[in-house]
Amino acid sequence: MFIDPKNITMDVLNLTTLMPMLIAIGGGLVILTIDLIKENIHKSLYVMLTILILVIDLGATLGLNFGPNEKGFFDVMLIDGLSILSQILVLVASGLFIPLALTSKRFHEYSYPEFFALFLFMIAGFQFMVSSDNLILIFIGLETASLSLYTLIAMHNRHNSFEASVKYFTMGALAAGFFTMGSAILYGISGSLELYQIAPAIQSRMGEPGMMMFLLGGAGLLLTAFAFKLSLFPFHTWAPDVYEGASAPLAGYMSVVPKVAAFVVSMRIFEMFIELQIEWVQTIIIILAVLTMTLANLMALVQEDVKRMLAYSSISHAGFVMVAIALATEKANTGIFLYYALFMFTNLGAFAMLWVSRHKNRIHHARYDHPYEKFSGMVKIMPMGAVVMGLFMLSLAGVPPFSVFWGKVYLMSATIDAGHIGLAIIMGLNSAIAAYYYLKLIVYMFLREPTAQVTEETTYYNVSKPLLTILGLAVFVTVGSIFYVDPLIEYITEMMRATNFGI
Amino acid sequence: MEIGIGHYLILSGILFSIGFVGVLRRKNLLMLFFATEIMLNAVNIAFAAIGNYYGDLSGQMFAFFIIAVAASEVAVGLGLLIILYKKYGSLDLDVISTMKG
Amino acid sequence: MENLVYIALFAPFVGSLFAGLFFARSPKTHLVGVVNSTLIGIAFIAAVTLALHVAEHGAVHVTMMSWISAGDLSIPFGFLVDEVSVTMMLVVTLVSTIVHIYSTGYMDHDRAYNRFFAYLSAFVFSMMILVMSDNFAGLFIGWEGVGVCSWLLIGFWYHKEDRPFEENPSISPSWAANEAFIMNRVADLGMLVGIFLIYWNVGSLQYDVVFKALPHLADGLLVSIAIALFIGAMGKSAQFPLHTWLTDAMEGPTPVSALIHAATMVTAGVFLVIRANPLYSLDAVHEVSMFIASLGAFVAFYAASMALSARDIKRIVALSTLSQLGYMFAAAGLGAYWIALFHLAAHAFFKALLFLGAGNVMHAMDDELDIFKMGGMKKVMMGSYIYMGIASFALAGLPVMAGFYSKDAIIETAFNDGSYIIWAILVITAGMTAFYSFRQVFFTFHGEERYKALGFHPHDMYKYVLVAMAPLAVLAISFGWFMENFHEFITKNLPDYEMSHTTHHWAWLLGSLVIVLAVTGIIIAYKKYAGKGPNAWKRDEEFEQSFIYKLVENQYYVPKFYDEFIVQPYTIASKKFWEIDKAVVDGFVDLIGKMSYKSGDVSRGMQTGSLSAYLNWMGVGALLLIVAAAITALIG
Amino acid sequence: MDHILSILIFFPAIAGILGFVVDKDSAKAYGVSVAAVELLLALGLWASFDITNPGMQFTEFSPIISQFGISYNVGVDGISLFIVIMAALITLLGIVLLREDTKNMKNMIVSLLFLEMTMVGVFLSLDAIIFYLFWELSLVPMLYIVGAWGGPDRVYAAVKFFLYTFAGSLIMLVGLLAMAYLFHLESGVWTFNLLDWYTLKLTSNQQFWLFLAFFAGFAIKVPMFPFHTWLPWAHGQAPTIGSVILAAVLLKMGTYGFVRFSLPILPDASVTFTPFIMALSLIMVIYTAMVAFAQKDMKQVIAYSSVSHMGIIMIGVFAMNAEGLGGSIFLMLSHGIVSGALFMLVGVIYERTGTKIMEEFGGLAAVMPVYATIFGVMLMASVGLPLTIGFVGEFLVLLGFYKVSAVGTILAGTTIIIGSVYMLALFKKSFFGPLKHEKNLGLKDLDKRELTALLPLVAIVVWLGVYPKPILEPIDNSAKALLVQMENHSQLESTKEAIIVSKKEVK
Repeated sequence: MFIDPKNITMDVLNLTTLMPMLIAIGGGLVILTIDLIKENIHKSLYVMLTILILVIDLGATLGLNFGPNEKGFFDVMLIDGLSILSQILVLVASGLFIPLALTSKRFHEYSYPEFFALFLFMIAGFQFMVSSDNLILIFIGLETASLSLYTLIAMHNRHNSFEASVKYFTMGALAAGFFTMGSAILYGISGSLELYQIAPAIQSRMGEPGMMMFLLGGAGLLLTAFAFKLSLFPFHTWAPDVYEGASAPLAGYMSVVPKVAAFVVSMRIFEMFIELQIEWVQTIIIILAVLTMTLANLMALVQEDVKRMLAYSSISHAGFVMVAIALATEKANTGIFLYYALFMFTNLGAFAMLWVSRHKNRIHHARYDHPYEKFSGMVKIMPMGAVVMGLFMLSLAGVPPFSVFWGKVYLMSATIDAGHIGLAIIMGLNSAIAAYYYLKLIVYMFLREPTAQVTEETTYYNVSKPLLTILGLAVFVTVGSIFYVDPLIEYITEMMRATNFGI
Repeated sequence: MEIGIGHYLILSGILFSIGFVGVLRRKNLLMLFFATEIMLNAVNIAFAAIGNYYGDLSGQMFAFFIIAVAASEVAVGLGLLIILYKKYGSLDLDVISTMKG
Repeated sequence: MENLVYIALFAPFVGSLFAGLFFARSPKTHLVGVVNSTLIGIAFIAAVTLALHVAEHGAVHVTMMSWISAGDLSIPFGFLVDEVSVTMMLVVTLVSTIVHIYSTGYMDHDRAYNRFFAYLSAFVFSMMILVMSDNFAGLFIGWEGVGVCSWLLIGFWYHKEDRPFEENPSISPSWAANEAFIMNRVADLGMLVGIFLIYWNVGSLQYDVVFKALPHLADGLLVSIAIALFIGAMGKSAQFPLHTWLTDAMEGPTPVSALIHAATMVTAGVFLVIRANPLYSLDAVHEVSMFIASLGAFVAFYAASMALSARDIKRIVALSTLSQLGYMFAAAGLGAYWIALFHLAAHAFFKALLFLGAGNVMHAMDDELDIFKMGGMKKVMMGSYIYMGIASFALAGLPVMAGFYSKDAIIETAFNDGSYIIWAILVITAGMTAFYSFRQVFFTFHGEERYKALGFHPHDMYKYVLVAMAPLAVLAISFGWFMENFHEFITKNLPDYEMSHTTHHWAWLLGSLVIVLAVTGIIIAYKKYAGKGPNAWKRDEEFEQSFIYKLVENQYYVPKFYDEFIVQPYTIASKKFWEIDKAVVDGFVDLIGKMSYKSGDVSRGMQTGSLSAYLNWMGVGALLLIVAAAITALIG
Repeated sequence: MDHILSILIFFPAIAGILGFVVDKDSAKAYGVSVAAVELLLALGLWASFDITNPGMQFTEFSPIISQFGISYNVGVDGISLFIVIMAALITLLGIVLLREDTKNMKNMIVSLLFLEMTMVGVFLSLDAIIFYLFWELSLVPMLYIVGAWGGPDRVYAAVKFFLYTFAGSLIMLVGLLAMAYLFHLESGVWTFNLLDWYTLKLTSNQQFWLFLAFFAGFAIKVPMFPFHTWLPWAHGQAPTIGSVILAAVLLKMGTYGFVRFSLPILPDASVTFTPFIMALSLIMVIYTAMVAFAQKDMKQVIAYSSVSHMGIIMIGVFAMNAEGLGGSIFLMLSHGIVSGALFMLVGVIYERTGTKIMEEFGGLAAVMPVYATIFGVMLMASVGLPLTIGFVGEFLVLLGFYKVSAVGTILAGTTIIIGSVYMLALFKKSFFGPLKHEKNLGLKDLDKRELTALLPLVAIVVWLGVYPKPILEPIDNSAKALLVQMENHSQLESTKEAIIVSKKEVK
């Protein structure tokens, strides 16, 4: 229970735990204030300010004390390894995302300071979400982030963006209902909203008649909510449309950051169930994971639009990683972060490449911005661009030694260690299916002749120095992964050991 | 008859189901928002009742937060709804389906 | 002596390289012919010297270097010059030398003159390896080497077009070459199996080691080895049922037929059986040996019967070769290895002579082969007439001639062995042999000059060529006179074959019987074919329609059988397999791909774009989860 | 000489990266020089290789992902040495054979150099993950080569090749990971080091499943029946250089995998699976030889013949005796040389006439005598004529296999018959008979470039046919060592019985 409200000391309150979020929120407010003082400032200022704030935020995060029981602010904050790690991921991904605003062509959402403010609020939301095992705070963090995200998507200001935003929003609202109902059931069973208290309470009441019904029901509701966030089948339906509607960098961002946050919470909640020996949860998660990766792969096969294909592929990757949640071993948890740390650069890079070639008008296709035809013969128009995109595709397909391969290997190894050989084979075969649609893009880029519409002007349309810098960074990380995977694993494992998984 | 925790929870369950069915069946975006609000409020009842049952404040706190979040959701939701209505001239869900496949 | 061994072995090889590397692309030059003939001649001289050495001091055994060694296997390039191999070397080099010289004349007008000598010398080299090797693997090198050279030489006029089987039973040189190669490969597989058996049970492939170990092996094993090796021999020596390639091989230039398909290569099978005599003379493999003898006798008769009606001058000689090979196998099978070897040598001489003579005729007739179109050519081609006559006399086994001694000995052996059926067949065949060989001679050189009507202007071969053929003629006549010396020389190495007392007693009668039959055959042939004017030979159309004639004419329908029951089914099956490969094996793979694609297409159907559908999916998913939760909770 | 293996592996790749800078017109010269240097390095490796030592030499070890037991670990023994040399040689000659007017020459050279790195890397890796890394990476340049320079269906063929092998190798990857896990269970250490794995004793059941997993990867690469159908497609569509390298080197990765992984790590399962492998291999030998006979396209004949010959190699690998194993390794080399040369030869005529259909030719021997001669030599090597390179391996394999099954050997031995059937039919159709088309009269014989590429192969075919000892001896040593290792490592009596290192007692 809470600390006695009459005797609060600053030590117990441990306000530093709030520092990162406060920095993000404060930064957002600063940006809004600047806009109040002087209007029509060029976006580059906001971009730089945001980056600055993110750097400070990152510094604050890294400066935090952490440990399995490092609590703060009325014990609702939990700064353990998991929290630090995921905040780092969130911040780094954000840092990669923001410079993509500096395109050579003007896309008007980036000229609004509100965009950056909302972005920072969203980051704060994610940070809250991952640094707590209190269901209330998780909910608030989740909603803060989501509501900001809905708005960010809509700010792209096109037909599709509104549609995407509405779809995401509506389903998100439903998911919020499921999440709260699930929390209520857990609360009803255990009398607490703190995961570390819920776990022993459940354990002690497991034998009671009818308890299982509530327990599984609650787990089911929570699973629905997070399956939505993680875009697991059949709760994934929003994802392709939202990715398509959102701007390319934001879509890439969405394929990483919200998922990392959702995975963190899933780890906290569902691994608790699994450690409580509730096998049902494990089975259901495995089934969902397998369905997700397989069906998303199959649907990605038939896409005509690269962005939509990447959307489905992101879904499939999420399904792949979801397996780790079901395993609930240290190695699997390490694998999740390894995977996303590597996937982040590659996928953001791939979406950034789409962004580079984004044109205001749809030249190639009535509906799609990035149909495959757009990339035909790209190697002749922009050879480096084609090579870079090809590398990203190979990496996504899991061809060694590019980054995602190591994540895949690590997760598959974790799966095997846990005794799920069949599952590992399914994961392997799915990678093979996935290779087809990644290859399809490579085939278009390298093995076809350019169509009449594919010219230097259309493919290089949006390119700018910052974009190239981000791309370069992404390529570097993707290709050189073999050299840093070892320390990365070491660091993640260390962080995982400093984590409280409820039991 | 004494009204106990069970009754509250059953009420909550019924309301939640009504909201859920509403989400599934309604084709109008505004009605959809109402339905999700009903679901959230159903949860509020449950939280308040359980909190009271345990003599614990956190349930009611959750309820408060849910109210707050619901309010902001409505704010965002209505904003989107207005834009959408301007663009499409309708709030029918089936109209907004340009992206598919 | 070692150097001589290498000289004998490599002189032909040097010749082949000389012609092949330096002159392959240059226009025809007699230099090649001369140099190559000289080199083969040197090999012959070396062989003679070696023979003298062997007779005096015994075998020479050299090991040049190791070839393959892996696991426990160790195969060297080792060469053994003993009585058997030196005999073969002499025969091979002598005939080769003469054929080389002959070829300088015969191939005079051929564009690919140089290439021809490259091949021909390469053949001699391979043949030398075959006979000189001191182990089975080395033998196999030569075995395959002669196969390839034979392929090259049969197909020498590769540019000729395929003609339908009815028109030309051997279709085309390239077809015949392939047939020969492939059919030999069938037998080679048997040979290989024999080698494997020997290796895994003896641990070595060296003749001396193997032969020493043979008595310790199990009977069944010995039989298997004997059968496997003999299958190899059957291919090379064209024994039934692997015989069809030999007659088709006549598509090659005639010197080739003389050298390869009469004198040397085809006798390799006989040589193998003789070489492996320690194996074949074991009691355990008696049945196999008897089978060899019986098959030999059968082939002798079978081939002779086909020769009776053949019209193609080269086919007749080829069939007679086949028939004579049957004789050799009969002798070898009956244990009279030295007699087999003796007949082999004798046959090499007179058959080469016969072929070269036939070659002269062809050369004169612009490669016309049909003896029906010849006749009365002795006037224009006296030299060739005499040579062919001598050879035919020898072939028919008339007294004094080489064939008389060797063939008679074989027939005697059959009698002595008590294998009266074999004996009878051989005797009858002897008569047939005389008939068909003189049928050919009379058709060609006697009777009406049918060629004139067809516009041929035959002339005899170059003088020097005819002179060069003389040694063969001499040997065809006189080789038999040295039978005793040969016997003495060879039985140092080969088991002697002693005729029983009874046989000795009846020998004169047996001999006379054969002579009588042969003479009868010649007389019949003369009556029928040598006449002129009113007695001139006329085609008997009616007889040519008869079943027997047709049967023989079509080689007992064996080629047809092969075509219909092996070649065509194989072709059809191959095509079917290809279709299966594309439709089923590959189709299955594509099906997986298509199904994935299809299922992707189907499942994207859930992505209708309508928000209410999405919400329903989500709702249904949630409901399913909760129902599943409820069911799980209720069950356990 | 300390880092010669690393130099061998990465030199082509570094040169490949630098190759982007090279001028378009000198790209070929650049490629030739790099490949020549690589070949010289490989030959230098041979020169300093201790042939009496059957174990790994020039090993290098440095951990990459120590958390997970992955390390950069390379070494060479008698089995891999010559395959590496062959890979370098074939790459060099392949580049030599490239026409000056090849489009996008620079891209071609760069992809070839990368391909060379992956090939060399596969054969030198002693770490399973590094092996897998090179293994998968080799698909990429090959995909590009087939897809960019191939025939009309090149994209289909390239993608099929990629996906098929990729799918198989992912299952293999599961096997590798499971193997590492089992090793971890036993020893508490994570390692992917093959030499460590060699020491692990597994139960029959574990071996059974691991074998199947490895089989999925290797068998598709070999390619074994019925997983071979990507090969005719790939060969049919690939440009000459692609086919040459594919047939000569890439296919060997599969058989090499069996030798390096399946046999020593899973001896019991290898013996258990022998009948199964043998059955498939015999089908490969006979069935694909028959399919080859039915082809109309010259290149397809050789493509299918490759499958047939790979069947013989598989038979040798699983004969479980020194003769068979050593023979099959030798056969890998000889098949590489011979099929590489044959594909080059097909490429030569295709460049001249624009067709590969045999019936379009006929009588080529008269117009292009040198070409016909070299083709004839390679044909004879392909059908296993003694004193050519093709005989040694085939003979040893069949010899070794005889110990396992006499009937099987006779069936497998039909390769010498049906092999000559399709090859001779090919030769007859294309080279013999009258010329089919007037225009073929004007065909030019081999020029200097083509001779430079082909004559070395002819020389090797003869040299190693007559005197195979220099390479057979190290191979034999290593093959024996491998069998000894298998024997010591096996747990079942039946396995020990099946393995014959040396039959000491002669009956």
